[in-house]
Amino acid sequence: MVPPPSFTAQLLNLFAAGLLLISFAMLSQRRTRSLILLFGLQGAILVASTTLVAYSAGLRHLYFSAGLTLVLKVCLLPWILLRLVDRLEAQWDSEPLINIPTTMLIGVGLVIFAFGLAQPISALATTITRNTLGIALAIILLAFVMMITRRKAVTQVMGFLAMENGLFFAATSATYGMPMVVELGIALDVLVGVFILGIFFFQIREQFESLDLQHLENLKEE
Amino acid sequence: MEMVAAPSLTVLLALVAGWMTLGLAGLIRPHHVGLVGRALFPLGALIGLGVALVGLAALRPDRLAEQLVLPLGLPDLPFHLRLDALSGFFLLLQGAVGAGISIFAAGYFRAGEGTAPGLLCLQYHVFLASMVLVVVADDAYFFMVAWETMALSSYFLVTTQHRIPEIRRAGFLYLLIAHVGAISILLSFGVLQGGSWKFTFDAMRGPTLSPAWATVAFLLALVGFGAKAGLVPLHVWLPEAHPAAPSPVSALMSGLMLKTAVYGVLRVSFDLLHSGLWWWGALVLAIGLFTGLFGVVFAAVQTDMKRLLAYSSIENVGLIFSGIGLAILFRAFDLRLFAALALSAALIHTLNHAFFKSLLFLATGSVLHATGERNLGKLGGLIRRMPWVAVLALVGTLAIAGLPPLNGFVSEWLLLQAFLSTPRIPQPFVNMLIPLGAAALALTAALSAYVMVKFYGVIFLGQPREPALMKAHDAGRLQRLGLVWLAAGCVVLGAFPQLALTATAGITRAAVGDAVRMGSWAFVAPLAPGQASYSGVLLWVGILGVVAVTFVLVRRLYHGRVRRTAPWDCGDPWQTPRMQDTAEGFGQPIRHIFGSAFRIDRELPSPWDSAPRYRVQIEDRIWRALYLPLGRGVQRLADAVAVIQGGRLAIYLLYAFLTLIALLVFVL
Amino acid sequence: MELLLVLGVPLLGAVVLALFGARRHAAEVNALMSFGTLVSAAMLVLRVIRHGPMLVWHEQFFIDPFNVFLVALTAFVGFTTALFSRPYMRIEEHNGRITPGRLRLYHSMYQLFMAAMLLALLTNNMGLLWVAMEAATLSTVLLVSLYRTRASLEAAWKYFILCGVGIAQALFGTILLYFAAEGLLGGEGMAALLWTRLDAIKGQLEPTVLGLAFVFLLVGYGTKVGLAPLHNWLPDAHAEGPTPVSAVLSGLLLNVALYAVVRCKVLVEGSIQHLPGRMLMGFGLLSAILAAFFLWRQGDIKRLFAYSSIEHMGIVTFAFGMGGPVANFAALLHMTVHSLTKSAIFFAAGHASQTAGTQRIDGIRGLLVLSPTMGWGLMLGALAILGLPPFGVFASEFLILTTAMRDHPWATPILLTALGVAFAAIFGRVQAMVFGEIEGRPLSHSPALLPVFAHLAIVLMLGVYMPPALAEWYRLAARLIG
Amino acid sequence: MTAAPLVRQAAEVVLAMSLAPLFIGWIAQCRAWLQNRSAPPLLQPWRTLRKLFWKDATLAEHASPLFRLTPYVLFGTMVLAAAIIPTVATNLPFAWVADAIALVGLFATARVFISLAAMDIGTAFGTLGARREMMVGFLAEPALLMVFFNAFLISGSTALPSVVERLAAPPFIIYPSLAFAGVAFVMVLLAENARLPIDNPATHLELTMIHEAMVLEYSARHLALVEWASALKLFNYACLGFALFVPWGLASRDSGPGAVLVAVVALLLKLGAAGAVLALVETVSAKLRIFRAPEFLAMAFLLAVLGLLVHLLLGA
Repeated sequence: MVPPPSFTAQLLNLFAAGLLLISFAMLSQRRTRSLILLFGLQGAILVASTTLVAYSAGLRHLYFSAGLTLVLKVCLLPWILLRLVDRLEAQWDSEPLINIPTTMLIGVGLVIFAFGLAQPISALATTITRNTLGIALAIILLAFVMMITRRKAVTQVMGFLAMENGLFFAATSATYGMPMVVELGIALDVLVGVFILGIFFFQIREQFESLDLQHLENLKEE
Repeated sequence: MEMVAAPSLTVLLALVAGWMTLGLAGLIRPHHVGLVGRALFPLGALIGLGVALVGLAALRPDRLAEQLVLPLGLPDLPFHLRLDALSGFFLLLQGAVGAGISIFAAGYFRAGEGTAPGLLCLQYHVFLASMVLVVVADDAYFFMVAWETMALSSYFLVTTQHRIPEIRRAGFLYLLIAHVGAISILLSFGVLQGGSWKFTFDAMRGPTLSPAWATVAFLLALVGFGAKAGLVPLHVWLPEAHPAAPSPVSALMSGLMLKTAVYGVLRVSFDLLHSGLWWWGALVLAIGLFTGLFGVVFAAVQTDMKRLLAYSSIENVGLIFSGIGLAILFRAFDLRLFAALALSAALIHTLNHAFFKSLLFLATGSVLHATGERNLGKLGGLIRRMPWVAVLALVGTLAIAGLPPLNGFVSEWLLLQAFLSTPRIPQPFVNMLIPLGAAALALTAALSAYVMVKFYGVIFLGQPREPALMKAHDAGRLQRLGLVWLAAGCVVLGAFPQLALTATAGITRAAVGDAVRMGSWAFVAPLAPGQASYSGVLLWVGILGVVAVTFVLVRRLYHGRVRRTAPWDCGDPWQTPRMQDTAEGFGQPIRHIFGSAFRIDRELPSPWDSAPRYRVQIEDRIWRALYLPLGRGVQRLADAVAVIQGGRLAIYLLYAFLTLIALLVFVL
Repeated sequence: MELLLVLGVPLLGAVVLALFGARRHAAEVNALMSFGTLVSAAMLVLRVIRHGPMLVWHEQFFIDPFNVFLVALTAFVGFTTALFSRPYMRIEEHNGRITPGRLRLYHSMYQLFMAAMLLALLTNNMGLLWVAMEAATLSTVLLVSLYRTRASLEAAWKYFILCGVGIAQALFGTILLYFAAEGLLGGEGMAALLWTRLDAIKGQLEPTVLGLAFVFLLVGYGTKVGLAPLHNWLPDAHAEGPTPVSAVLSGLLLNVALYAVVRCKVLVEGSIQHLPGRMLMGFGLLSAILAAFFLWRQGDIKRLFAYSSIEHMGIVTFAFGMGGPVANFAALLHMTVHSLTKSAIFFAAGHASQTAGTQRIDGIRGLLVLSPTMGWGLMLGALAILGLPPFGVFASEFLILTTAMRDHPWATPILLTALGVAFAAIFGRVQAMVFGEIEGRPLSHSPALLPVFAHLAIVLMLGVYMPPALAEWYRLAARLIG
Repeated sequence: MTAAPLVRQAAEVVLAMSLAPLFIGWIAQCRAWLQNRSAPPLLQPWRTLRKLFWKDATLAEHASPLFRLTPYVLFGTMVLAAAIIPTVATNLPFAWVADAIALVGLFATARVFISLAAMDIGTAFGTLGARREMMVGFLAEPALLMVFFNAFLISGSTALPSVVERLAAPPFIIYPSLAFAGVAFVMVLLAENARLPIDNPATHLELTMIHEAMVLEYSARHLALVEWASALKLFNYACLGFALFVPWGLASRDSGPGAVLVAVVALLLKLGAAGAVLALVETVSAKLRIFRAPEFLAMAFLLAVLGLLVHLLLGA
């Protein structure tokens, strides 16, 4: 009745690959709107993989977290962000600090690094989802790079959220999810964080007439 | 508990507590000069005498060291106190000299600009108390606490007139160097405790460290205490801080505080490190001699009387340390008697210097009060307006110039005797070099006479260089009392050096296992009667006798008629006070001979200008060669570091990212 | 029970103040709530002293000497800071820098922040620890941006992003930890996240995973400790936020973050001996030396002391890295005296900059003449933080330096340089501010200098006399850290 | 102790006090002869002193007591020095009061006092003289000490009697180090006693003078004492030289009156020779510029140190 674990594992790996692909796409994407959409998509895949893991391992609380993710990351956050972007007319991100191809190259390097790092660990994982840890790590690092290279506040936040996704993926796939309390706490924090960010966007807007991070470089050792 | 076992320590603590209460009492009515001056400071002086007595009691030969533990301090490290001959000697010094200074201070401080007298009184007595505690502390922590409290209280005393930028700068420099020195001392203790994790001095006496570690400990201690003592090149704070402070405080710092550094070095190198390498001694000797020469040469070219005295303090500290160096050297070759001789010389010079340097600083204080002038170029002829101060200062001047039959000479004599014993050292290079050391010592002594003639002559002799000086008034009664006390000390120690010598016997016996021979009641013969002997008291008798006899004879055989006229001066009719040598003029030969030591910038008047002015400014090369580059280096580093905080968030994230990657690679 | 109070009172306070925070007596309520927290914390401490460590609520909370003393410290400083913030905020309001509405936000967030930190300290669950840390970050972000000036917004933004990213790393580290442990403790329930459980089996955990986990945890929580080069948010946040916030950030948040790091170190050292210690020592030295050089060219009084916090956190981290009973003891002591002294300094500095009407150091002069108490407060505080005896900071530095001299002589030159440069930098500036001619005008409300001297008095006492109970307590904690 | 030693002591002091002016006179005579001038009588210095003592003293109106005290102090120190230095016999009770180092100290005391007195009036010449005197002093004193050190190292003692006895004791040994020391000593002697080439005792009203510039303001009995003191100083230096370099002929501890007589004769001979040599040196050498003086004395200093090193090197 239960599909052969190998198949589940393959599916999971597929999702994982999808996530990685999306983070590369986000890394190369300039339009803020499509970034948000990509983020939503990432969330969706996350939900899928989580449910898959939950189903295959028969863990109830993972369904919860899958649902949570669905609500939070697929619907709520993208919706909020899109509205923000519309309100703040910040569709376009200006040219990133490092041009796209170079970023890609760095990204590839990081993926290799992450895999290499995860190899010994995933070897001793007990779950069927052993190899995904490396991918999660790779997603986190890529998100990091994205935050570094982007110039607009919104896109930086996108990077932050992508990183959060990576973490979530790591939690679900590698360890069958954290305990419920923790999940809730994390979700709450993310939500509040995003709200605060929203407030910030408006405040920054009213102070600096733009969300460009170049305005936020005045505090330094002169 | 131990309270019973340590009577004199208990008394000492009571006295210290007395000082503290006096200080706090000052806070009751901070601005009431009468209370502070007429009541508190004299009481403080009395307590000082008590401290001196405790020290004296501890110096009795049959006396064993007392120990006491207070229920204070760190959990595993309560405050330990210990009173042995060495601490006793320094207690005697601090008490006796401190008493004189306190009496003087009673008549000195007055309300006005700067810190309120009451607060001053607090800081002053905390300063005294902390110095006393430094010499009885018997564990590293308590020592450091007392040591830094001393630095801190003296810092506040120095910056009494904190509205003057120079004084702020002086205070800052002083506390900075003091603190760095303190850290170095602390590290030295860290080595000394030898992994036993017990910071009591008892525990440190126990283990014999490996030569390498011992050397580290010794050098750290030397740096730390040298910074406080003003050894070149750590001396730069001294000529700034001493003039900045009120005169009694300068006296305390120069006469007492510098000596705590001497105490520290002795404690570490003769008590905690019970054996030493010979080159330590050579090093200390070299530094000491260089410091001495450096100090006296710079003193000779000063134009500010307190700066002059400050530099002369550097000189004397140098002499003391050369004595210590010799002692270490001799000990390393197990020449006990000579080690004892050198050590006694150093200790006695410490005592003497405390007396005459405080005396002179206080005298400058009186002059400062009477005239409001510190610049030698604006003084002169005060011997007629303020005879008391002049006469007492003369005693100090002759003493510090190292002239018999006063006390300054005795210690220099002992030091030279010690130098003369160096051929016994079985180390060819050392005893080849020692003669040069002796030469440097002799030169220093001779130069200090030069300096002191300049000091005394320009301030008290000649004609007043400013009309205002004619209104100068002599010191008040309390001030005189203090000066007389200190001057008497100089005379007595000069006449009966064997008193001081006996006082050091116990110390040297404990430190190097031998003591100098005592000679008779009138004679000092440290090595052997036939070999070298000196009698201060008979010299006094001789000189006074001959002078008296000559005087009487001249009067009897001839007559005592005197006619007062204008000075002759080779018949040169018009003479103005401006024709006499200025301080700069008096320093000129030194500038000429030791020119390479200074950084001189001079303004020579052109032949044409109507009002020709001559200005010369002497600077310390070491300041420019060492400290300014250091400051610049730090500045440059700071500028470089500041780039890190560039203000761009992406870069900050990059740092975090790279750190992460680096650590991951590190654990990989 | 006490536990409930300790966590509940500040939460209640947050709610109450969120509702009525704009009223006239909000500040008093704030102080009152903090006092309640302090009392309940004291009760908790007594309980622990009487009955020893305790595990409650399905092991979700764990109180041992290590965190209970931090709880007491946090509650105390929280209370005094509340006392200080009363007149301070009044003056700010009087100067028109903030509105009553903002005051409400301020008060409730203050309480929330307290609650978050106490939770972080008390919880036994690494996941909850993470949640609490994040909550603390979020609440302070709003506090930092309270003035809504460009500078404060920028500072808050940087603070948020940097700490957010950092905390994300910490989460990944936590996940790895869980991942390593669940094999042994089972995924069900939260056994694999409970520190006590992990501590019990730390010997058997897989070294490679723990290594990775520790790296992420260190980078994550280290960002909040302000370890160089992850410190960049710290000076901005301290300088631009309201002074009470700077005080609690420096005095408490850094401690709590460091507490988290140390907890993780204890776990990781179970299977990897030297690596964590070395990392901590490295970070510590780097922070200390870099901060010292930053101090050298500071023009802003609050930035100055912010960097000094980085320096001291570096020293403490170094001490924890060295390990061993003496070093740990010293580190704990240093945490205590640093947070007391530093918050006291921030109190004095805050009023000083209000008096002078600027935070620029060269704009502040002659405090001693203008207001002796304030001047002496700042001067003594600075001397204390610079490690001059008889203040307690010296006691801990004494132990740390001597230990370093014996065990890691190579580190002492760096420490010596750091301390020397820091001394020159800070003392020169403080002296210039305290001494000299008067600049500035008296304040509209009487400043609260009682907290300053209360803190300094305690620090002074710790320097010359440590109550045996306290000492015993430190020893226990030090032994726990190992 | 009995009275005998004290008597001997007193006799020796009186001898020194009486011989000192004669020695000055003798040098003046020799110089005159060497310069083909008619010589002043030998007793001339004594006559000058007598005359000065009878005159009325003239003081500058603002001269301080220090100024009046100084001549007595000078005279006192020099007499004391004469009492310490073994001129005729070595067994003097007072010789143990102060050793050679203390002797140098005594000379320094005298120098300091006269310089202070010179500054007291506050005239241009006085201060200038004082400054130069002190300069010469601080250069000469170390050199003198170094000279002594040579002798000390040989005799292992700083007490002059012991030194003399050790040096005079047979068998006769040549100490190469003493050769250096001797030259150095002569140079110091010239400098310290205001002789050519450092100072010119015969001149006045010259910006180059040192000693005379200081005593300008003195007159009558004060001047007499000062002059007598300086004569004694020269005499003392001469005797020191004899004691260190030609110690033979002195009466030792256990020797009868015969030996004393011999010693006196020997002393006279030595003085005669020394005076002649001094006169010769002064005649052949020209006065140095004041700032050549440091070089001159540094030379002396180095010679003495060289002597020390030679001694340590050769062990003799």
